[in-house]
Amino acid sequence: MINMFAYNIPFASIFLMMIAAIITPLIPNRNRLPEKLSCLMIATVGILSAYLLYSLTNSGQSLNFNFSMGHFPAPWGNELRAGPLEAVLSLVFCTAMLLSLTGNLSSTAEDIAPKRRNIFCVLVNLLTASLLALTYTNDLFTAYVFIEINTIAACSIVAVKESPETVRAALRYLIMSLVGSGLVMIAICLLYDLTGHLLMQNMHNAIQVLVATKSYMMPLTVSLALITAGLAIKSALYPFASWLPDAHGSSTNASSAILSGLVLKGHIFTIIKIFYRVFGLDVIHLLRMDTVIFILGLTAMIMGSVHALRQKNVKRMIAWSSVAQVGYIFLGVGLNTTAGIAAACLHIIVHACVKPMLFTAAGGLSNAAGHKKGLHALMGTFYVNKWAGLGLIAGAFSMMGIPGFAGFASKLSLTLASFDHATVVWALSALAASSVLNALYYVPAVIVVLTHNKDAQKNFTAHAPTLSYKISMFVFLALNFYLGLFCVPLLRLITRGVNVL
Amino acid sequence: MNEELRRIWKSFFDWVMGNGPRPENEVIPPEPPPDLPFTRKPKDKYSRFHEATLKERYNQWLEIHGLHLFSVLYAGLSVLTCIVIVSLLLATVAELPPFGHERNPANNEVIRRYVEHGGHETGAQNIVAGLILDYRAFDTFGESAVLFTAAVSVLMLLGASRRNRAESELQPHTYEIGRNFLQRGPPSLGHHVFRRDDTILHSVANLSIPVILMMGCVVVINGHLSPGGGFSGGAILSTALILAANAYGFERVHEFFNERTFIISSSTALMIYALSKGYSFFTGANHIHSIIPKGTIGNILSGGLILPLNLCVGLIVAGTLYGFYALFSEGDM
Amino acid sequence: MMIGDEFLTLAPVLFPIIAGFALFSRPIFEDRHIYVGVMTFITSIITFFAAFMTGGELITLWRVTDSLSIAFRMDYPARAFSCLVAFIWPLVTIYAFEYLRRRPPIDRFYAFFLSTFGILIGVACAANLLTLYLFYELMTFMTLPLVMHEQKRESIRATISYLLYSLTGAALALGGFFFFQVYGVSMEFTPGGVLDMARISEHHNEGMLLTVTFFTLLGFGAKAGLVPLHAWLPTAHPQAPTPASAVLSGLITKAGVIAMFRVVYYVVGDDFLRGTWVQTTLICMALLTIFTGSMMAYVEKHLKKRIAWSSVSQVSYVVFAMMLLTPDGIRGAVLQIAAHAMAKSCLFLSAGVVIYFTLQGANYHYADQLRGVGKELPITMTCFALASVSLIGLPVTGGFTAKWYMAAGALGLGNLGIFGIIILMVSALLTAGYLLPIVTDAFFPGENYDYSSVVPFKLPMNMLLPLLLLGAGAVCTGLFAGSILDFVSTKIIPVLL
Amino acid sequence: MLEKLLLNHYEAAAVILSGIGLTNLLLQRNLIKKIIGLNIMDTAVYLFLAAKGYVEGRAAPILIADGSGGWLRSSALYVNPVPAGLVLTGIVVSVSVTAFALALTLKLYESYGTLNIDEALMKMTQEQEELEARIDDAEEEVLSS
Repeated sequence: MINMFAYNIPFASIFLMMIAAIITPLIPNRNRLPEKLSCLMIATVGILSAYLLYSLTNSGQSLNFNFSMGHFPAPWGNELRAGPLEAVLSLVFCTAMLLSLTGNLSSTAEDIAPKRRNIFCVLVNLLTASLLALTYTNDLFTAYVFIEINTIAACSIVAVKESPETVRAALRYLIMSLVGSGLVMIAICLLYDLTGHLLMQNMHNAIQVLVATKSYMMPLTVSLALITAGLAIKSALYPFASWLPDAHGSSTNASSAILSGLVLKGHIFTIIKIFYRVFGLDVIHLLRMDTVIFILGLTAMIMGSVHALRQKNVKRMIAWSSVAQVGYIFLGVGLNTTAGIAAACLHIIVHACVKPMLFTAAGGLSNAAGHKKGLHALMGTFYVNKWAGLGLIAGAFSMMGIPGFAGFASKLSLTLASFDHATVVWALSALAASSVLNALYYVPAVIVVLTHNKDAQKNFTAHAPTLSYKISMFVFLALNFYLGLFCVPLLRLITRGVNVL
Repeated sequence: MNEELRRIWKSFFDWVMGNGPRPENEVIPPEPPPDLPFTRKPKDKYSRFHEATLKERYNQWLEIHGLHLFSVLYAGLSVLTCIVIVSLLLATVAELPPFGHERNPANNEVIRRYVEHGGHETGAQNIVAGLILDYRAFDTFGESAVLFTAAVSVLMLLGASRRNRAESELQPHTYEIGRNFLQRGPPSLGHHVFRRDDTILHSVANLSIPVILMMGCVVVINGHLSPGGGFSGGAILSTALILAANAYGFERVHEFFNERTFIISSSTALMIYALSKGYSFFTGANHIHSIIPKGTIGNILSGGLILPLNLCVGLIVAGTLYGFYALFSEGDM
Repeated sequence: MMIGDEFLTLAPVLFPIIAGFALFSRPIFEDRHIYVGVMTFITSIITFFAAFMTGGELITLWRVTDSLSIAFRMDYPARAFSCLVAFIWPLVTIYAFEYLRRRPPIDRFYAFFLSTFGILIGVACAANLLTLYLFYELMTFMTLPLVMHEQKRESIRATISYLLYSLTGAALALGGFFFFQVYGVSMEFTPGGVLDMARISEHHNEGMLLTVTFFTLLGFGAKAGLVPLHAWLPTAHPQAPTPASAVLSGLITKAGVIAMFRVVYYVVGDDFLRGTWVQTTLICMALLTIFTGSMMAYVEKHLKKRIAWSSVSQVSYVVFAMMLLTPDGIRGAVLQIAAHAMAKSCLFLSAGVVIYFTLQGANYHYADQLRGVGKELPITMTCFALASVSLIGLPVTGGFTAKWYMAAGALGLGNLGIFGIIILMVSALLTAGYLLPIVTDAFFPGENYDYSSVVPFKLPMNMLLPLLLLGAGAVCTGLFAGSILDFVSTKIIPVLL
Repeated sequence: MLEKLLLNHYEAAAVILSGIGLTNLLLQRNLIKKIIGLNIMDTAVYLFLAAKGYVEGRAAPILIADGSGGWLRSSALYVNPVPAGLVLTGIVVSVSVTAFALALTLKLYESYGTLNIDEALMKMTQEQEELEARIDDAEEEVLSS
């Protein structure tokens, strides 16, 4: 049995982040106190999650537990649920969030007016809290509420950098997200009407009964389709991803890193939970949603990269590449097997570590080039900010799937998972095509960064990267290689986590 | 025959590629200098005489008709999407459990416990209040947090920035796009003009504000006994503040309720909410007996934490709604 | 022994990579040439040591999962190829010192050039498909900066097309890798193949696996310039600075062949392929490439492009010989690899001298401008002639012996073999047709040539030496073909067939 | 089907209402109207939930005194309280996002002087092109020097 301290960690982590968010407006906005508080809290929660993970894996056979919020047991009160997968994800989310914040401290200071900085911290804390809640929650309606917090906070941290471009991007993001939330809400209402429950486990049981008796199949299908569509809009699955490049490409670097690396993942993990815990893989297969997701994933992998190829702005390019990477994750989900979902989760983790690194690196490079974001303006910036250059190169290699880098690990597990599936040839060809396309836009970027150019270098603002930047970049690089070289224990852990999900 | 075909094809090909007859005095541009890698190719400054190629013609056509075509297409597609979704949903609704039937799946053991034991388990006469503030309090906590998030975001967008546009501390590189408009200054927003001599408004406000405040307090305090509660009561309270602002001017309201007070009051209220609910979540999950008494159903001092929570929520909602109004109409609090 | 096998196997791979990237950090030596030269020679010596002294054990650098690891093994094919690389690379490096003196940025060039050396050895002695794939990809990325050294728009365009083709090939190979991972008993290269035949026949997957093998070979064939994926080669090789083109054509195309060789003999197994449509199709494609390459070289006027097209044709000889799946075929393939590597490097370096020498004045980029160059650059053009003779396959040279064995191997193949021999003959004629006129024009410019304008040019020693050695090497592969054949017959063939 | 629709007429109305809202959201180019569409959609959800909570012949879920100091607790007396809670949450969420969306719209209006999202986009592209032209000029200077 797990010890009492670890037992309270899921609740404590959400709560700590919430309290941090609430208290931040009250503390004085100077000496970077709000930022320090946020970083401290996120680090604390990260350590707590690590401890939770440690005690879960060492607790014998009971890998997961439920935590009832209040004095009333499951179907009456709210509930949290923690297992190895949730613990790993919250650890990764906290780490990536912390590194995105610390790595971009200087660009945050340049982009965001001092008066807004404590509000930025409030929003970051709220985002973290909502991500943690989405990870741990066992209740569909709680998930909806925290999805809303997530949406508003995410749109705000796009708009926190004051420029008309970001306002427009945030507005577009908000409207798309709200359509998504509307669909999710309708679907939850339908499901509640059909099952009479809001708790995932009870819903699952009720749905099994419904499917066994073949009653209410049509509403069930529609509600599944609606909830998937709603969350797919929020997680930028390809045909619904038009908002993403604007939002991620125009906001400040820390926001882009957080949004691309983490916010999308929260919604994707919610989809995984709904598929796995609410409906069950058999029902998903019966209702044909796996095929739809699979095809959309394939399309996203190709089209995201094709769009990325046409970008001239480095941040927009990386943002479109996120669309492609989300496609990989959905491919894993669409395989509809435990191995596929484990591979998808591994890719969530990999992408959550690599994409913030890429955004941080791109931010560093464009800072070095005098705040220009065009690809051609970055020529030779490697020699000004070598840490950022290294980050870009490692990130690019990882996205291309070169062995030894993080991306290869998840690509390998995705492929091996797809061998159990009838459509292995499609999956393999899409993976191959997408890798080639990835390389076609990342390699030129790397080459440009490495190209000497005397004329352009005159305009560079040659300030060395700050210590916090170097440290975060170092940790990012270390994480990248760790995931690339030691992914097996992690994958095993994730598979165990998925099995008890 | 074959020759003829080839000739036609040749002329068609030339037409498409723009290789038409050239004038005598054509100037062939010199070779451009070698470019740096990956730079954008500068636009061709030497215009070469030729017929417009197919691609150029397509682009021209698109420039003239594109937007219109796009909007028509977009509108058609959206209407189609909506029709599909609505018909799908209608079909779904027809299949749903019948309206108002007591044996619907939703009327299950969960509801039975809420109704049958809700009274003594939460101490609240109003089952909905007991449900949202005790059984499913985590959702409601999240809900208050949504409100808080929105308030903070709106404050960020409209509060500090509009006041301080002139002394913007941002560096010029922050926005490459849209700078022109910012430099030109925003178009006039038609700010609300306050008239001090509106006797009717003054008298009505004098008369009704105490009543509204009283009403709001009653709704908040009786939240666990009767319909209402923090959210609705808070909304009523905020109307009193809005009326006061309209009647006496925002300055008068700002004397006792400004941005600082707003932030402090909502943060504190939310903090009290969080801590008290945190206490009950913690004790509940760890099977520790809570020391908070439930009271007798129907009394004003009953329902455990529901009354203080309603007060907190009322404070947050009242402040936030007034804040929205003030920010939108004046750009200030 | 004082130095362990681990060190000797890993050092030639890792040492040049580290040494190369050290060039990026800070000036270690003020004179980059000395640093690069010393490092290259050290690597060469280590490589020779590794080739002759190690026992050929499996050296695992990193274990990724239970079945996947980064591992190296100095087996006999790896030794042979490493020795070839270690012989040619320092020569080209010396040549580059002079050639690149006025073509900056040399730091970047040498950094990647040195790293490519290590990676090429890595490709040769990779012990499993993952390592091979990793080094194959790295080779693509490391050679990109070499191709786009001049940073002109054309070279960038050539680089991008090189990247596109190589990556498409690598992606195909990666697909194959996944299949072999699932259907193989282990991933380690084993003579005779690693496929789990029981499992394949149980699932009736022979057809699919043959298709997969075909696409994998096609993918690796992209580097070797095999027909559907060959188009990058004649654009990319001429764009690179001459030393880079020399190794690209001479050695890096061979890396693609090595990869194909590993797949055919060590992963899939020759028994699985013998007599199948895969073998037939690949032979046909190789023949098609041989013919197309020669033909295109014949009509091409640009000198470096002509040599590059010739590479397309000549490397496919190796593919053809290898796909015969007979001992004679392997003998021919090995000989052709050695002979062509020497001859092609020599050709490119000579062409580079012509371009270098006439850089100030007229642009001698085209084959028909070379009239009388032999009078000004006698030694260079002699080396050019020697290399040409080897490529054409006149007796005594390495090319002749190689083609002899190829023909002998092809005879066993029936009608297709006869057809192959005919193509080989035609191609040899075409080769003579596009190389010999250059030589004759250079030495015998005709009657109306103005002999008074001839100013014999004294070639710097560090350009002359590589030329002479490589020209001699091209001939010597023929003269000492016997010892090479002995090595192949005793060490490689018994293991494989 | 029609009979069933008539039986579930509240839900049907809610669905049609949400369709109207969605159409407004997608079709309107004016941001304020878009946000109104969004609110109509939300309202439709509340109507739907309210209809789902209703049970024929039962009272609101406020405990009724039984006259002898106790409370009537039979579950057959009261309607389902859960949808009421959900609607409450929905309203709060809707208020929040509406306020936030309006604030963003106001900012957009300040920047571009229009509430039409297409016009804003057009102005933005115009500026983008100007910017790119500036970059091109700068590049040409670099090249020509």
